[in-house]
Amino acid sequence: MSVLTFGQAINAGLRKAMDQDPKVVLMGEDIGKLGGVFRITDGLQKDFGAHRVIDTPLAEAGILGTAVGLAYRGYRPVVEIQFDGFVYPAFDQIVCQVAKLHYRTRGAVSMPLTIRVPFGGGIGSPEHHSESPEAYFTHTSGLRVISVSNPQDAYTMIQQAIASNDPVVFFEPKRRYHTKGEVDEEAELSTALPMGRARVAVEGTDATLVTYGPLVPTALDAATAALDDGVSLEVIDLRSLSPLDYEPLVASVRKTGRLVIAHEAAQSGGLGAEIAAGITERCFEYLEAPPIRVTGFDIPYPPSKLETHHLPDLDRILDGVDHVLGRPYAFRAQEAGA
Amino acid sequence: MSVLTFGQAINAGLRKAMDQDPKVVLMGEDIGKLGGVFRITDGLQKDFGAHRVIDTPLAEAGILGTAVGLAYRGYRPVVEIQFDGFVYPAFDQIVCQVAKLHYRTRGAVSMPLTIRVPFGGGIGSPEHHSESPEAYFTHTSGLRVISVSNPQDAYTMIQQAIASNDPVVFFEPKRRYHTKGEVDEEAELSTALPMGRARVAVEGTDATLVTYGPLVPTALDAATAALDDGVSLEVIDLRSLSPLDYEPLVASVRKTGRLVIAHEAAQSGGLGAEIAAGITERCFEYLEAPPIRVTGFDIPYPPSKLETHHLPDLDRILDGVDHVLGRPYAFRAQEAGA
Amino acid sequence: MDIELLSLITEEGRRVPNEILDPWVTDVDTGQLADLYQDMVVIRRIDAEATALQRQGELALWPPLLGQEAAQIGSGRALRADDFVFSSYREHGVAYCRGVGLDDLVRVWRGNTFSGWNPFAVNMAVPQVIIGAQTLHATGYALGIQHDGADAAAIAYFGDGATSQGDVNEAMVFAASFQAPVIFFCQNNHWAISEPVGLQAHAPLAGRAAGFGIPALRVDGNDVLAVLAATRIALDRARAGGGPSYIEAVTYRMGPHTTADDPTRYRDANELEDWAAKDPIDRVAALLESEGMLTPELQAEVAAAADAAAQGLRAGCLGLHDPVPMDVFTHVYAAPHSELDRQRASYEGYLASFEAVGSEGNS
Amino acid sequence: MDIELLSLITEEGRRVPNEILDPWVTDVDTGQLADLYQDMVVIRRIDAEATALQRQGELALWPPLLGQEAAQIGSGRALRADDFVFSSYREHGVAYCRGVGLDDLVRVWRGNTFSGWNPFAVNMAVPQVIIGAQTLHATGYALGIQHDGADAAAIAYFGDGATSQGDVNEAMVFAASFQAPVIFFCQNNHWAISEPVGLQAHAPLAGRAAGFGIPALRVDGNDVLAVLAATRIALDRARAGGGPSYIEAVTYRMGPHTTADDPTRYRDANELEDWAAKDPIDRVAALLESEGMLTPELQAEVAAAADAAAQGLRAGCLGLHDPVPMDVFTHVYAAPHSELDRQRASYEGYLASFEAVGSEGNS
Ligand SMILES: Cc1ncc(C[n+]2csc(CCOP(=O)(O)OP(=O)(O)O)c2C)c(N)n1
Ligand SMILES: Cc1ncc(C[n+]2csc(CCOP(=O)(O)OP(=O)(O)O)c2C)c(N)n1
Ligand SMILES: [Mg+2]
Ligand SMILES: [Mg+2]
Repeated sequence: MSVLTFGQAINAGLRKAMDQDPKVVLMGEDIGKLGGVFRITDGLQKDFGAHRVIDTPLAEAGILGTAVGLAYRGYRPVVEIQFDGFVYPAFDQIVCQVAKLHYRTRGAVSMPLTIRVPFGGGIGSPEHHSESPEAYFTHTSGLRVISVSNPQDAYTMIQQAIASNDPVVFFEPKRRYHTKGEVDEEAELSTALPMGRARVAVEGTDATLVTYGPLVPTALDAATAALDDGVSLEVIDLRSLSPLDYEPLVASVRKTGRLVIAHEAAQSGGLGAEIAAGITERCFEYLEAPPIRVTGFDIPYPPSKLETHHLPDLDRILDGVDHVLGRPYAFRAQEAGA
Repeated sequence: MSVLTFGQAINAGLRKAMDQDPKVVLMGEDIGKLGGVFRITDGLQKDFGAHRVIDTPLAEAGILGTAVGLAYRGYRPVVEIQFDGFVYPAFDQIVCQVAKLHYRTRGAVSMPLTIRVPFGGGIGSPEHHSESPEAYFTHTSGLRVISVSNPQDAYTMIQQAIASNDPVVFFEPKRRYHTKGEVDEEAELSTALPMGRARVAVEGTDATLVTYGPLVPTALDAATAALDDGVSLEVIDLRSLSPLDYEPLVASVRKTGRLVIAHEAAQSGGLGAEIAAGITERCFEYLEAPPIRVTGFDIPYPPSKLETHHLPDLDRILDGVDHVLGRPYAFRAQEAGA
Repeated sequence: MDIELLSLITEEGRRVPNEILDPWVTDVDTGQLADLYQDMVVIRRIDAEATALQRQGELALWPPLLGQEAAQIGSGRALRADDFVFSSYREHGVAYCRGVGLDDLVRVWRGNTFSGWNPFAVNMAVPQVIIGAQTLHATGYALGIQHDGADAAAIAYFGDGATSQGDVNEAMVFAASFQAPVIFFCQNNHWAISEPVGLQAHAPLAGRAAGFGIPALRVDGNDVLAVLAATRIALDRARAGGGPSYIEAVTYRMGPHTTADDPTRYRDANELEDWAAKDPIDRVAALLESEGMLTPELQAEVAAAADAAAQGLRAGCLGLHDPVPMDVFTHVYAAPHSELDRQRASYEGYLASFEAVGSEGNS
Repeated sequence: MDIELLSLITEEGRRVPNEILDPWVTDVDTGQLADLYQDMVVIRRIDAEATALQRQGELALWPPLLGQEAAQIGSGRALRADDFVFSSYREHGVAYCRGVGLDDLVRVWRGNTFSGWNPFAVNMAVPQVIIGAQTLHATGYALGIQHDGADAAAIAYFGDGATSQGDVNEAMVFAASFQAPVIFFCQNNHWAISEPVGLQAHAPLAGRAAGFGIPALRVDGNDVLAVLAATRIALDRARAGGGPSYIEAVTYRMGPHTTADDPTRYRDANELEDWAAKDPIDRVAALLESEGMLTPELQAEVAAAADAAAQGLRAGCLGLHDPVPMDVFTHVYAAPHSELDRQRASYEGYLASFEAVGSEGNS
């Protein structure tokens, strides 16, 4: 066990994947000497050479398109998109090529790309630096989509993503890069929870709170706060956004009868809609209340001084829990009373 | 009243908008002399000149990006994307610029663009020619999204879209371009149903069937078929995909207690998820069964010989109705029995 | 920017010297020229047969190459088996050179599949519909070749219209930056559907390359020998570590954009006539004739090959099996995907329910 | 491709003749040169003050222009009020020339808003963060100018890194195709964050333009007079219906990419020293000096202006009002939007509920 930051854990996972498979190459802007603007690839170019840690020209379609060509040649490119908001120039290559080539060629061509995207808000950045574009990708057939929430998963799942023969969009909650946690660097990858599976992070009985990536720590805090108020929340960390792992979700909602979904992305058409719809289909008779979504608003990401008014925080999540429990403002009354 | 095909109706609407406002300019590939690959802009360059009906170089980001600049200069560009599958190279300009500039500039800059996208399948086309990308846009704050289903709406709503000071992505169901219908070309635009409103196309009492664009005619057929079997379907044509017009939807589901949503796009993260979630939130106590989605599968659009196995058709929609009514295969038994 | 148009065979079929190209085709004797002639005749016949199949409803669509035979055969025949081709949708001639089967040529256009062949069997990717996207794939593949220390090359085919796309320009940036062994082969057939090349560019397309630091040649694309030579030059540069090259083959799309297109709506009959006089096959025939090689035997042989190809294509096309319904779910992912599996199972049940209910109803 | 680097003032501050540029600055006397000098000193001071404000936590981020004063002031001062600027995030000097207020310069970087100013008040779009996107906007705006029959021009500022983006290349295609009155002004400051310009291109960036059919000039970007002249040439061409132009201003980013960046991780101190010797302000000072113009009065005046600007900036920055919470919902759409209105109302209720409950609790 070592204690690593989130960022270090991804770095270590990348290093291990590169050690084990010479076909793994990293590509991106500023990932070489600089080690990326978040330093996630720190030291890797020095150790593996500029052939395997490739600083590319400043063009995202170019990065993804050449990664497709490298995959045709048998490589496993790991692409870094510098910030979430810069993935869109590459959208065409991702949606029309990366996602479809395996299907299009009836399995002859594999696209084992990993597309790393530091995402989400909360770091006081300028515009286009705090986006949560995951729903664009979860709606894209042919992709797998992951979002990690802690150093251990970051370490393990980046390796699983690279090992996957399917393309994986790998969302890293950038505001958690400095979070520390224990990481077992020795454990066999084969013994880890598979990449497509969700995890029950906290068990509980009164309501189910499901989220992923940056809001998982917030959800854990919410569970603690709720417990103080006598409410037992079950927290599920989705980990895989496509496919969704309904098994633990369904089990949980059948138990609690109540569901709160939280994400930073805009509500309309966000992942929360799919989960609410999917759970309603699967657990209709068990639901005591409609699933509630606590999400970013249907606005472009706001200026940083206003971002706390867009991002779901502890209070808004507890408010959602209140509502799904049919006792609006109970938590707040408690706070105020205290 | 004139009888026009769907395509002719859009052409007539474009012509009227251009007649009334000299700032309206059309841009796209092959829209000039050729009149577009679907002939929607037929004759317009001849009548309005190459300055107002602009054949552009072959680059979709270029088209959208220059349209943004024209909007800065006070123009109202109407962009044609040749086929749904070719909108992705322009995705960055649409998502990061078109959708955000009004917000970014605190209202100083308007983006009154109309982005026309012939969309959907069913015409036996090669790959990338049958996509249903609407959910990417309905999840994008700052855009309005429309899908028309009949010549009258096509005629009216293309004018409303052009008149809108917000950017509108205007989805035209290409397999319905040759459908004929009555169009009142004289009616005042101001008296028409506003662009953001849905319409109850058929009234009914047993279940609500909501859809948009290419599947509206199929839904109407389904209502007829269901009625033969004693089932009264209420069919709602959404017309506006963003925002969704919940008023008639909620009224309908409170009446019927049952909801079927149909679209061609992949199910996961499709518009059906948002509608199912939104209706469950609003009508939970009225629902007799979970909303059911009859949609394309989570696959890249398949080769044309297989497209009938991907596209929701009359049978699959009736199957959905069966399920939401809790009587699986009832329609089929009837057919078989007949 | 004035860029010379290089050629070796004039419109009239005269062999003319060219100091840049000549050294690269010294090995091409009249026998080999006859082979190139045959290739062009055969692929034109295949193209015509496919067009006919479309007219007869056997193909959903076909993008004819009529007029571009020299550009495609000249370049296609210059390639080695271990080179890798990334083409657009019109390069049937190149596919033919790669050894793609006749039925495989039309599989996609019949609507059966999106993939006519296994790319690795012939080292040619499946045709690209998204204009320009394949140029980046070729560049990436070339990067891989470079990393592997191999001496193969990648070649990207694209049209005059494609030169406007960001992807194509980014491909040149990446290729130049990494000195990747890739050839940008632009068939300037003068039209992008209804848009004349002058709408994309007022200057010769070959001129784009220099600014990116990529050497370019502009050749008569209806001159099979000139195209062969230019491609060999570029390949040699790639193999020697000299990085990318750009070739503009100036040719003409004599047919419609696809069988769904009606070019009379947007272009002059005169233009077509002018280009008919520059036909790529006629001029080689004339050259062979002048060298006494266009014997009745050769003509019979070529005609027989073309007939056989046409028959093979038709038989292959008609013999294609329709895909089965459950194919829609196959190969979306390389590994199981829980949501898709659920949808597959549900649809399987749905299809089965018809049979079940049907047999009930019949009983 | 060899492209001459044009200049009028040497690194040492000597005025040298140049037959291309000279005719365009005959009107610039030493008085005007002193004005340009003052502009550069002032903007450098503004830049330093903003950097300080960031260090003090008053700004979230700041992208310094240090070293690029001549490129920005020289071009910015060439523009007319009815020209329209589309810039990236680093063109504070250009914004200053456009008359943007000091508080407005930092509004965005304090995190208060995404828009420092009303674009139509100063005919300058809000800074663009998406690399290269603004070049297309400038081209479209220029198309609009052309349609209007006006004689204004649009100018797009972008960096060396941006030249790799598809958008920038597509902008050149569109501009050339329509002969739009737009200027592509590339500040080649040698770095794109940690990537040296050599990674984007092995050849001079100005060389890109010719292939698109766009005339280009490559000027010493640290020579304010040369930049002024080059921009005037391009503007004159635009106004006369001569279409687009491309200017590469060769300069150097002497500071970090932004205040969040640490350039010592990726670049040599030597390089910085070499460029310090080419400082754009020093050389004008030397020239003024040699002409006897750098009087104590002038120096005092310039220093006072710089001080005033710095104070104004600081006061303006600290005086900015924080946005109010409900601003997050404002101006997403020009007309009401039912779903957003619902969310706004709900959040309003949510915020109010704290007060309600809070006052309850307190009562
Ligand atoms: C991204 C994209 N935009 C538009 C189209 C529609 N389209 C198909 S072919 C074509 C013209 C291509 O012209 P060119 O590159 O010259 O190739 P050619 O057809 O002449 O071989 C267009 C616009 C497309 N396939 N992809
Ligand atoms: C599409 C996009 N990709 C990546 C980035 C991240 N990024 C911001 S500035 C920058 C470097 C830009 O370099 P250059 O164009 O030379 O301009 P400079 O910063 O030197 O003025 C990068 C990569 C971005 N803002 N937009
Ligand atoms: Mg062409
Ligand atoms: Mg730079």
